[in-house]
Amino acid sequence: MAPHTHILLNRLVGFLGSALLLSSFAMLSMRRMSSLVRIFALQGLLLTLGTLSVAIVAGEPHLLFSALFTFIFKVLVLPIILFRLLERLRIRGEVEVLLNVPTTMVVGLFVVVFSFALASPISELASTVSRGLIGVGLAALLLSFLMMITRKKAITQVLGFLGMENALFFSAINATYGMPMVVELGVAFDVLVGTFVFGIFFFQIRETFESFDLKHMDNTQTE
Amino acid sequence: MAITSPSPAMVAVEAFQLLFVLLFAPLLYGWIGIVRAFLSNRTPAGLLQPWRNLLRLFRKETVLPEGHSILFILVPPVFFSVIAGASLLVPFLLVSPPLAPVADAVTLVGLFSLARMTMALGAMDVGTPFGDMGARREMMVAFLTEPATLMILFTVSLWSGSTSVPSIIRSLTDGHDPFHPSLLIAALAFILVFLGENARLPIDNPATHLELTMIHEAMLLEYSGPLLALMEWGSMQKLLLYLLIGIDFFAPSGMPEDPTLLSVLAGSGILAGKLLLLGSGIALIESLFAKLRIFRVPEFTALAYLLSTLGFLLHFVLEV
Amino acid sequence: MIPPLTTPLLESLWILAAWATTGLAGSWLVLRIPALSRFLYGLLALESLFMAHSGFRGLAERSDTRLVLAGGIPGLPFHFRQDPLSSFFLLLLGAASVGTLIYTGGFMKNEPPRTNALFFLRTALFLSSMGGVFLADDAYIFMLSWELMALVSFFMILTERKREDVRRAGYLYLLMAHGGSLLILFAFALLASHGSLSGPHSLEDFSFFSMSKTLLSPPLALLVFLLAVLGFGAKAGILPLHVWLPLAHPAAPAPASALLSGIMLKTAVYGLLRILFGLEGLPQLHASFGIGLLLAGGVMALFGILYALLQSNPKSLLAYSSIENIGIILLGIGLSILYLKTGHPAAGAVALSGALYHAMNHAFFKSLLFLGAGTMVHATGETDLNRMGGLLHKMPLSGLFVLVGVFSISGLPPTNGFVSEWLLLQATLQAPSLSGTILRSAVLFGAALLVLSSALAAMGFLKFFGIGYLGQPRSEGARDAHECSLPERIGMGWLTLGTLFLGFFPAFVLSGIRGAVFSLSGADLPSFSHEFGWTWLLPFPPHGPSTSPIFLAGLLLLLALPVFWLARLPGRGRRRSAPAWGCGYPGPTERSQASAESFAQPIRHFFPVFFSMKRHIPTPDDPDPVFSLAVEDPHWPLLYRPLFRLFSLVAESAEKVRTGRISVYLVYSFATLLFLLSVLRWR
Amino acid sequence: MALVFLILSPLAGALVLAFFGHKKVAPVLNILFSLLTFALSILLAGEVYRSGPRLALDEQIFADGLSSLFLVITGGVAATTSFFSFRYMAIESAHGHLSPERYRLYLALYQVFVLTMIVVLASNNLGLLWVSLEGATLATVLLVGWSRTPSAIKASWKYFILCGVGIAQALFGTILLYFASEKTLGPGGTALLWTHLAMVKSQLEPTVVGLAFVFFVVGYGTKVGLVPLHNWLPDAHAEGPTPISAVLSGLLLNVALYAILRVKVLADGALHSAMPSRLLIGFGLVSILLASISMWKRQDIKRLFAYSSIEHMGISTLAFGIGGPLATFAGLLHMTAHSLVKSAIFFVVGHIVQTSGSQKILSIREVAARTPGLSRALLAGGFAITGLPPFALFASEFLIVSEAAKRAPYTVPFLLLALFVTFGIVLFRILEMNGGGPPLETPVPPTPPLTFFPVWIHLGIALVLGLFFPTLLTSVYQNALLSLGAVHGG
Repeated sequence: MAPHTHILLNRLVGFLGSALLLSSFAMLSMRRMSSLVRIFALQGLLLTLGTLSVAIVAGEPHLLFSALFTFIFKVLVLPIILFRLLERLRIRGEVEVLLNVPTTMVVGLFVVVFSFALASPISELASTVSRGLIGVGLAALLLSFLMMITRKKAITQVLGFLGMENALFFSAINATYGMPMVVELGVAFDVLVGTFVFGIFFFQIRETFESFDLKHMDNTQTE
Repeated sequence: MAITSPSPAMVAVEAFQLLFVLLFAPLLYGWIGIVRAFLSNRTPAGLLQPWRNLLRLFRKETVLPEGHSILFILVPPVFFSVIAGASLLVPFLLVSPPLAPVADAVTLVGLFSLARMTMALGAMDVGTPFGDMGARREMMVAFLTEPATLMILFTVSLWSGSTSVPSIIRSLTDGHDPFHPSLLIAALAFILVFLGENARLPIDNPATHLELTMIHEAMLLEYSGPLLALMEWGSMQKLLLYLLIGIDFFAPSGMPEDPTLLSVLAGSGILAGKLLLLGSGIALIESLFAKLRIFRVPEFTALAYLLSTLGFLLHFVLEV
Repeated sequence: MIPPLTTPLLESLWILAAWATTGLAGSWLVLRIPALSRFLYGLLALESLFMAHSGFRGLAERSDTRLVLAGGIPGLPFHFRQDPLSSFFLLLLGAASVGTLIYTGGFMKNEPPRTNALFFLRTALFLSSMGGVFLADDAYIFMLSWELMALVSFFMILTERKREDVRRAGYLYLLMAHGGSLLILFAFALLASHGSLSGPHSLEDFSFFSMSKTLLSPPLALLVFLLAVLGFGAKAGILPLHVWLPLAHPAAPAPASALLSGIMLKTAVYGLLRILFGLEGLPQLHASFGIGLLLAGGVMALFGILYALLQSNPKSLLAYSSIENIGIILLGIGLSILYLKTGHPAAGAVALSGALYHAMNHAFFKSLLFLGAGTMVHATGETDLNRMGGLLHKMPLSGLFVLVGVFSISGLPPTNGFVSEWLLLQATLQAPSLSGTILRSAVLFGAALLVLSSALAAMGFLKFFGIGYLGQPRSEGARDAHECSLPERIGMGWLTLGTLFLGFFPAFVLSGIRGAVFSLSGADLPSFSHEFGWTWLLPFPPHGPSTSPIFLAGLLLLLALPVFWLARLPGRGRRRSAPAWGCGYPGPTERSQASAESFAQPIRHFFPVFFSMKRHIPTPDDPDPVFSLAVEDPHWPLLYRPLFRLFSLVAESAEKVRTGRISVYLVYSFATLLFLLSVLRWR
Repeated sequence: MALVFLILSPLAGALVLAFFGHKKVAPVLNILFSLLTFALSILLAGEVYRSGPRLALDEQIFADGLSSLFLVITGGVAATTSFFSFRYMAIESAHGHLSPERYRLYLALYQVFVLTMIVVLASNNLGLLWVSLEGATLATVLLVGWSRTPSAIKASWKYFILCGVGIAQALFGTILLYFASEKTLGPGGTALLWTHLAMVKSQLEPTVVGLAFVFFVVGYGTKVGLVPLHNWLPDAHAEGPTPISAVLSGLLLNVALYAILRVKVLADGALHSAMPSRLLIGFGLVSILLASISMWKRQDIKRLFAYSSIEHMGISTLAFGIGGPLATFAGLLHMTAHSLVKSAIFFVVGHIVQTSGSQKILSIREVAARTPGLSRALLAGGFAITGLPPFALFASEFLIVSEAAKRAPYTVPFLLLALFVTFGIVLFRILEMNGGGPPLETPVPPTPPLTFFPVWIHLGIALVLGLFFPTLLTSVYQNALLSLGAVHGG
């Protein structure tokens, strides 16, 4: 492969990384439920593209499978399931937050700075094309974490959780060209089962509390 | 130091010592009575009056209170013999009587507590309010006078490092500077203890039968006849023994070291003089002070206890 | 096939096993054939006798043997050792428990078989675990036996577990005991971790042998000392850790109290001696430790006896008196440390022997008195002295036994209590040989407290005997009292004989103690060498005077015989009975007798600082005038309740962590992660 | 070969029960499969004992001293729990709380849960380990929410989210570790294999491994229940059916701590610093203290013992943090004993809750009079769990305190304080439940024989381990210490 293509692709990977980070921020600030799911799908797409480019740059054939798998799973299956859930459970309207959006954004900014600072010594060690993206992965991970903290509804927490999974996947791809196949499959399987369990949960929660507000899920009585 | 096989001379000395205490104790009582009567311008009943009382009691029949137990009858003889036993141990005729190895001051104090405990048990046997009250008050006095006595003993035994009365006497007469502040304070404490332990005046009135104030007499209230005589006689001996111990500790000079007849006789003379003097002193104190309220008694005995401890402490601070 | 019992250690170990097996098999038997119980208790007593023999043999031979048995944790098998100190305490355990065991056979016979069987099992295991404590030679088996002992005794206290107060008492006891064990464990851990002189840390460091080679820095030595004192003190009832004692004893059945107070408290004394003298070692102790222990013991003695005087439950009275006696023992130990560390081995040895002697005495007379209290409670069905009275008429023999105990515990000559007190007083008298006013004053203060508390003890036990056994019955129960059963009398008789023996033949006892003292302190006791030496106490100061209880007893007897005759002679033996003088009232009733509280009244007035009192004096126009007085141990309002409030406060604030909100929990995780990462990155 | 069969057995069990779980024989099948798993784990341990670590399936799974030890514990406790579960669930269905369909799901999930734990313990691949540990969460989430009451659903949701998020951190740690190891071992299959990693651990990049270790500890630590990551634990224990509480507490926590142990070996090798140890000591200490204090306010008996689990996990963590052969051995022994004793306690508690109809301590009264057998077992369990001799927890705590005094003396006062507080609270509660109630109105039906069989088996083993530690077991633990790089007895 010619060096300039390499550099180009390298840039692409970098661009995708920033896009992912941006999408994480978007999820953190988004208020509408359906937009959240859309952004999640977008994130999946970014992830697929990122995987593809890394696969091409590094010439790792198994990453192609990963890319395909990511596409099917995170761009198609999961968003569809989520949309249907939203529909079936008649969830709509605004996402309720515990912490107001501007504050969350400021905290998120700090988190990003922190992650970059933390990852800087590691990035120098990376031999992959996508060095420096570990920080992005970490930042995305922590941003999703932050989202789970600040959101009130069960379903947004799930989205945060899945966002976390995305961030992890992104890190894995960029730091190491993906994990061994067994592991990736296993992780994917877990995510699948997890989603399934979420689904069960939603119905149980709906049945029991007739709402998805997390405040029902809190156990404030002293016992 | 131990008891070797008894020789006739030793037995004689001990027998004489016992006899001396037995006979002289009522006389001393009489003497105190005479001095008191003299001080209060009354006609004395005579030196032998206590003896006459005792003999009269011995002749009387014994009236036992209903509901008594065997303990009630056993107490007077036991009390009496404990005191008499103590009189064998206190050196007064000789610095080192034959039973000197047992003449340990701690043992002596122990014997006196034993006597007191016995008497109190006898008093409580029938369960009359007076007996109980007397026993209780007796213990109330004793719980401070007994430790005070021990502390006094300790103070005087600091020179010899031993509680053996002969060694104490020797260490005190042995060319030491006889005047020590600690000894003075101990002597003062001893006087207080003496008054408390022997039911003398500011604490208890030996002559009264006023029910609410009495201590010693309350304990004897149910006794009569020979049993009462034994109790009274024992108490008289106890008073004498306390004086003798006081002499041993604070004025031992003149006590003979070697058991020759002459020195013993001379020693007895000096001793008798000291006793008469002390008896007058007691009478004087008793004439000067009024009886304390019963609730003030612990304060009095506490003073004795504190003084004795102070004497002990002074020895360390000033004299070593 | 039993291997030959070549050493006392082997004999002791066999008896431990025998106790345990007898307990297991016996409880099964008792459950099926309840009538067997008194024989089985007899069997236990026989085994105790063998234990006493083993202890005696160990002292006589001055044997010091070790044995390692398989078991324990890997790398640390069970180490056992019987040296003179262990032998002494084994002798105490064996000899004193014989009486209690025989007694128990009679005491428990009317209980339901289940209770009886369980009590049998617990008693046997209790003995076995106490023996294990005395024989342990490594920290693990020691702690094992120690905690087992606590556990078994907890169940013994819980015999009447249906009663709320019993459960509370048991709980408090086990809590204190366990807290103490943890402190002891800490002390052991410190000793073991500084034990290896060379080479890496290994489990072998937990053997006492290796621990005795420790070199501690002075602060660590102090720490170990404090931990040991507090740890064992929790068991011994040292202030302020004594609060369980007066609750546990009234709750437990009398034989359990007797074992608990008579013997188990001594395991704490043993443990303290073992750690201080055996493991930490004399060179690492400091004279000031001795002062601390001396003063602590003195204050404890005074406090214990003051509160004993206040009690009207005979068992609470005895429990507080145990605090006093342990205080006296600690005082002796402190005194000995003080002397030994300032170069006065003889005085130190005498103080130590006084402490050990008192431990032995206390095992006998306190067991005896607790058993006596048990018969009082059994015979009358009452637990208040104010509802007893006149028991001597109904229970002459056991009353006599109790009287001996009363004289002994009051330290009156010629009993054993006097002997130990004599030894301790003689040791305090060596104060002038110390240099420095502080040391001397400390000893002086100790002596003052010692004599004061022993004088108060006489008062307390006069109350105990006078109100309980003398006077007239104060309740129906006391009127219908009956003499206790034969085994109970035999058991108490054994203890009485033991008490008298300890009083009359001190030289014999001291010859045994001599070995223990020597093995602990390296100092020897002075002794008589002449032929009548056995009748005497040791001479102290060396070549100085002494005393002889048996001689005194003989003398008193010699005098008393003619006096008895004198008492009967002149009145021609004429006797008659008349009503007692009742201050002019026609018939004195039992209600006019002194109450148990009246004894305490002057004491309360005299030592107000020790008591926190709530008194209600009715006003003149009170429709229901009742005088009431509640005295509380000041350690509750001043220490324990604030401590508990503090704990509750901490627990409350810990609850704030638990918001129940997932978001907050996620914040915790998030913050933890960020915190750790930043620490790692920018350390 | 036992290794592969060991994994196949619960897998087969899960499949069979997924299909036939509603049949009457299903509970018996559950027991049989559990016993089979147990037998295989013993067989495996024997193989490992005789001929060293075993590898299988392309090195993906393996068993050495450490994992075979935990496999045996897991197999054993899972087997006894299946006995207990048999009785417990029978009573539940007799009360009409359980339809056959739900029973089927329960049994299948039980086997899946066992399977995931066994895979965690037997996997050589750290990625696979993560996958199966996450699988264990998923398998138990539904079991925790079993009763479908609001509080149960809340608890399982909390469990799911907190553990999910936590374990995601561990995945990040795995990625970082892979990132570090790839440089030495090269990309591809071997870079996450523990056996390979352990060989090159000193060549791993320390900065990355350090970061990874923090993520691992926070991630798996959530699952262990280390404070302040523990908040899912009490709810999950309290709300799940008691057999599940027993295995959660007795096994899952162990398994998660096992994962941390594996990683710590690598971190120690790579970092050459005390950081990993300090981290564990810190977590351990905080957990011990907070858990012990929190026990005081607990009104729910299962919650009470859940906090006790946090405390004990803290103690074990502390022990591993202190390090060295003795403390590590003590930590392992503590985990073993805790598994046995805590699950036994949950067995007892399960029956108590069933007989008294409530989990609230205030409503559980007169246990001693109503059900003496339960009372005895509870008391024995309470003493065992609070570290009274002669139970094995005493031995391990003895060793931990001693080692702490040597290596980290500042921890000892806190440790002792916490032990004291825990003891006080547990004993207080047990005594409270034993009495204090109104007299009995209705007699409780006598407990059927063999009810206490699992309880006494567990307590009995814990007792023996405290008194006579068999030589055979000594070498088993020795092997485990070898795997951890801590040689015993040195």
